[in-house]
Amino acid sequence: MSKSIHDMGWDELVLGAAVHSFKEEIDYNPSQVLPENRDYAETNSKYKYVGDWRVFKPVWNTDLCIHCQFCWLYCPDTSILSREKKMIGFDYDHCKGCGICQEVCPTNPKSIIMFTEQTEEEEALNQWPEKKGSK
Amino acid sequence: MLEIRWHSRAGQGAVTGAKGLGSVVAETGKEVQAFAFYGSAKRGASMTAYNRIDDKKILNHEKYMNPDYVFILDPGLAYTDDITANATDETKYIITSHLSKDEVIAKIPALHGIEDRVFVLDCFTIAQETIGRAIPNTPMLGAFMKVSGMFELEYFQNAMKSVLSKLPQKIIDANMVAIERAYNEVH
Amino acid sequence: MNSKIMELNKVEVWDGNMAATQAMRQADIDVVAAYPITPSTPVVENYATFHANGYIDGEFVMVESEHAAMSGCVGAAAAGGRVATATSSQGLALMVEVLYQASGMRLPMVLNIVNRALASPLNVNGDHSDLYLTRDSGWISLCTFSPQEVYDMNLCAFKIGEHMDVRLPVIVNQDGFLSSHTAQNIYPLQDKEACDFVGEYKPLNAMLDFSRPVTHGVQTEEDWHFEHKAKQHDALMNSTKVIAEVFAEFEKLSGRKYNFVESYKMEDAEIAIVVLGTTYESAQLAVDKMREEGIKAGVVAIRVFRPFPLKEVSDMLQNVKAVACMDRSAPGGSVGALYNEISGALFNSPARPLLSNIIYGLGGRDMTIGVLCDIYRDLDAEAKAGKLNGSIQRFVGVRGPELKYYKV
Amino acid sequence: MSGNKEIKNLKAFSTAAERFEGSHVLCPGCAHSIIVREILNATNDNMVVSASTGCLEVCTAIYPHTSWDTSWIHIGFENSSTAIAGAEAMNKALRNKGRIPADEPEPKFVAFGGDGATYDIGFQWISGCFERGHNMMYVCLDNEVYANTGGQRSSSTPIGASATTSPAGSTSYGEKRNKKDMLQIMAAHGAPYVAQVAPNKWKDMAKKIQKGFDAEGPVYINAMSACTTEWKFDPADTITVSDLATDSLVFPLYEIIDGTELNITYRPKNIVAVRDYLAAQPRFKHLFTPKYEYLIDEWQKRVDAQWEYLQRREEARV
Repeated sequence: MSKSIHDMGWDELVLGAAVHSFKEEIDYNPSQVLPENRDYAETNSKYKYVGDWRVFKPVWNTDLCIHCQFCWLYCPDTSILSREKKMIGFDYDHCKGCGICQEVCPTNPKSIIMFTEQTEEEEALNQWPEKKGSK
Repeated sequence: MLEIRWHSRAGQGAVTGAKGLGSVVAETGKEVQAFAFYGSAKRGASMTAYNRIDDKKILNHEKYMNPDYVFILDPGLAYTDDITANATDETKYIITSHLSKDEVIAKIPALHGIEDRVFVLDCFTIAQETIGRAIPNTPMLGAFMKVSGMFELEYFQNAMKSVLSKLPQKIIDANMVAIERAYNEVH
Repeated sequence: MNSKIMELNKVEVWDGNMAATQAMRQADIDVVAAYPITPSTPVVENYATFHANGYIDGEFVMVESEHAAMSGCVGAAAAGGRVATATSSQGLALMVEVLYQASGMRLPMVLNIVNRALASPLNVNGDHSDLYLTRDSGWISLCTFSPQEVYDMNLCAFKIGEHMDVRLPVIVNQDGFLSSHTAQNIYPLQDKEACDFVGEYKPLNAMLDFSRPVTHGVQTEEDWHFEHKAKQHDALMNSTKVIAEVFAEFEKLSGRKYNFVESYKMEDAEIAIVVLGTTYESAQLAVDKMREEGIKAGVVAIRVFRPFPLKEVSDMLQNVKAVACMDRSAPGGSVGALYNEISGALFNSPARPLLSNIIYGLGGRDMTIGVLCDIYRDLDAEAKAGKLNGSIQRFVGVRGPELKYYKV
Repeated sequence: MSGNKEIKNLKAFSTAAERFEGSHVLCPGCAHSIIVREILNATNDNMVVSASTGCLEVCTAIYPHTSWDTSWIHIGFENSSTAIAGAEAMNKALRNKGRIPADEPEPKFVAFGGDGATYDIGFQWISGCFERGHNMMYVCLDNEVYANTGGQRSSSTPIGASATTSPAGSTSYGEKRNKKDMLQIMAAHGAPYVAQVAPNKWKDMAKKIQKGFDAEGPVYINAMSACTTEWKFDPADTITVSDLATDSLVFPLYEIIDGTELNITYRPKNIVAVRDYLAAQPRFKHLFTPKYEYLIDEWQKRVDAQWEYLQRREEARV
């Protein structure tokens, strides 16, 4: 059963164009199990990539972050990874670079800033602005 | 094949009567059919209902019929409907009217010369006095039993009891009286 | 089976609507979402009455339109249970959008269509305009010619559509008034017998099965749409195997035999008409009369309108000289649908009988045995002359000058 | 663990195990998915979700992929409400018949529709579902435009907005009619709970969703969904524009319980001028000309009057 759906002819597809979210039957409620512990089906968009939509990417400055979770809350692409009440990073496969996370970040200076896609993380962190109004 | 055409006003129970007659006859092992012509007309409009009865499966779905019997459930329709349409030389007519048989026939030229095939009774008065409502369908069937000799009165009454079994006992009893009166009063 | 049983007589006198409702009651449906429309209204009313008196354990949802009725049915079927509804004419026209969704999503359910003309002008009586409206909807479509058959086909419909090799919705057609409001002898099965025949509903990709979350009704574009439509068509075409099995099983149970194509006196017929609906039974009386006149007439009727029994009907017509395809629907600028189907069936066959198209009975116009006899006499003349009498298509039973099209 | 999620604060909320996956193809910055995440994360229960044809539907269920980790269905544009009502009826039937065990927790039934599907084409279906009293939640993702098909007006498009079928031009200021008041209409159905929510006021929203889940019967949620593409603002500004919408009281946040008890649930500390809300969205830019300035004043008056009305209703409890 390892054949990819993309290699299937009409006769092999699930009837009615139904799509399953998980590979097999699950014996848990997904609201109780974190994504890393779920056995997603190939047909879950989890496995798709939209990172190439981005022109700007978010970069995270861990020194400044207060883990307020506004970026997690307002991310339209489920791309802010938070575990145990702490921000742990971005899901760059799913981030489209909208910039909401930077916009809602409350710290001064911001803990998330959008940089051009090709900017290296280290380079970005080196360019981090100073606190506004600190002088 | 025995064929019956009912002339009635919507609401007078012709369809129920035709289906009731069908149920009674089906019990005896015969094949039956009961249907009606409907338009979008409402209660009070003239309408016709039909019965077919046969020993073998009824395949005929045409509305056209050369009736053996014509029932007229409303006095007015005897004059306004074409009650002798597609009739044969043996078609019998049972007409509801408060008038005497001679008076009814005198008013309907189409019935002149076939007096022996015309039967009259006052289903409305019978129904009113027994059931309490002017619903002429069960008295008409009582009269039909007498005219056709299809079933004995008692047999028919018993059969109708099961057709009407969902009604209150009082109403069933009243219907039995109505059938018997019609059976005796038709002439 | 529903917890409350209804004791039925060996012979009941039911009209086609009651026959449909009784079969629906016995099938132990989980959800009926419905909206009334003449002449199928009594199906909905009868079902409501059964429900009100405790004879139905399932849910009865009285919705606000036919479109909502089919929408509710699709939602309920996708949730994972047995579903049915009924409609006619304009109501069917309103729900057509969702018919395609039901079949595309491969959701079994039963739709009773009590056939009626389509407006305008408005008409409540029977013709096959609505039946034809479902032609390409991807549903299995069964035809009935009497109230008894309405009952029988309803029971078969659930079993066919829900079969794991099929999983498609099924239509049961009956003629408005001529069947739906015509009470005749019915020989029903008792509740347990009927329910056991239909069998238990087996869910597949059910939304209420939370062990396997499923997405229904996706978007597909040119990259996937074709494959799914191909798969759907294949299931519909191959449903013939299951239909035949179910008909055979039903015959064992009831003694009533059903075929993809029904026929009367076709063994030695030289001329034939092909019809749908109650006309099939009336025509048998005309055939008998013709035979008395020495004319070897026969009649053929399509029982399984979809998937269309192309080969069976073609085989049936191999030995006749002239065939009239009788369409009870305004043909809308072409030959009638049945004519199209039959000519398609015969084109690749050895026999090429004369083929004409008769438009009849629109809006419930009576089709009498007399008129059927006239049609046979005309066919007989054409067969003897070896050519059609002037045109392919003609109207019968309409007042005014003769209507003929497609001169030959 | 079934039932509503306990949400004390945002940090606690952020522990939710998401059931709406990334790589859907909604526009960058789309508020729809923010709203959907907030709703799905408000409960631990299993869910049956429907969506009407629209942005949410076409972007989250493109074969062969789904972004939903719950049961989900789409039928057509007008009937997401009835689709979910059918599923709800089936749930009832299967429980009555014992085919779903009584001890299995009840799932939540949620239908989503855009304002086109809600205010226009699906209006009758929603009304039918609410009249029949199905146990379901209907969520309108209200971005005041047919965004899925490129920005045509709906009956939720407000006066003065330029949409492709009510464009501003040399002789027109765009849409001529004000949007209809869906919340009042749904409350008038006698629904146990209706509320207007906005994703930027997340706690207010989560509380209302949970109240809605707790209600017996049909619940209507009108969710303000700022549309970066059709309102024509920068995708990063979705929450900023949403803040302007709630703080200018163009989208007042309130609830109506049992058709009568109206509660205002958010009172901005500093009320923003409607002008500022309109100025943030180029769909209104033609209003900022001498010819149409008067419409901005009218807007402000209308919003003030509505706010007055809501406060009087709240006080009167009728």
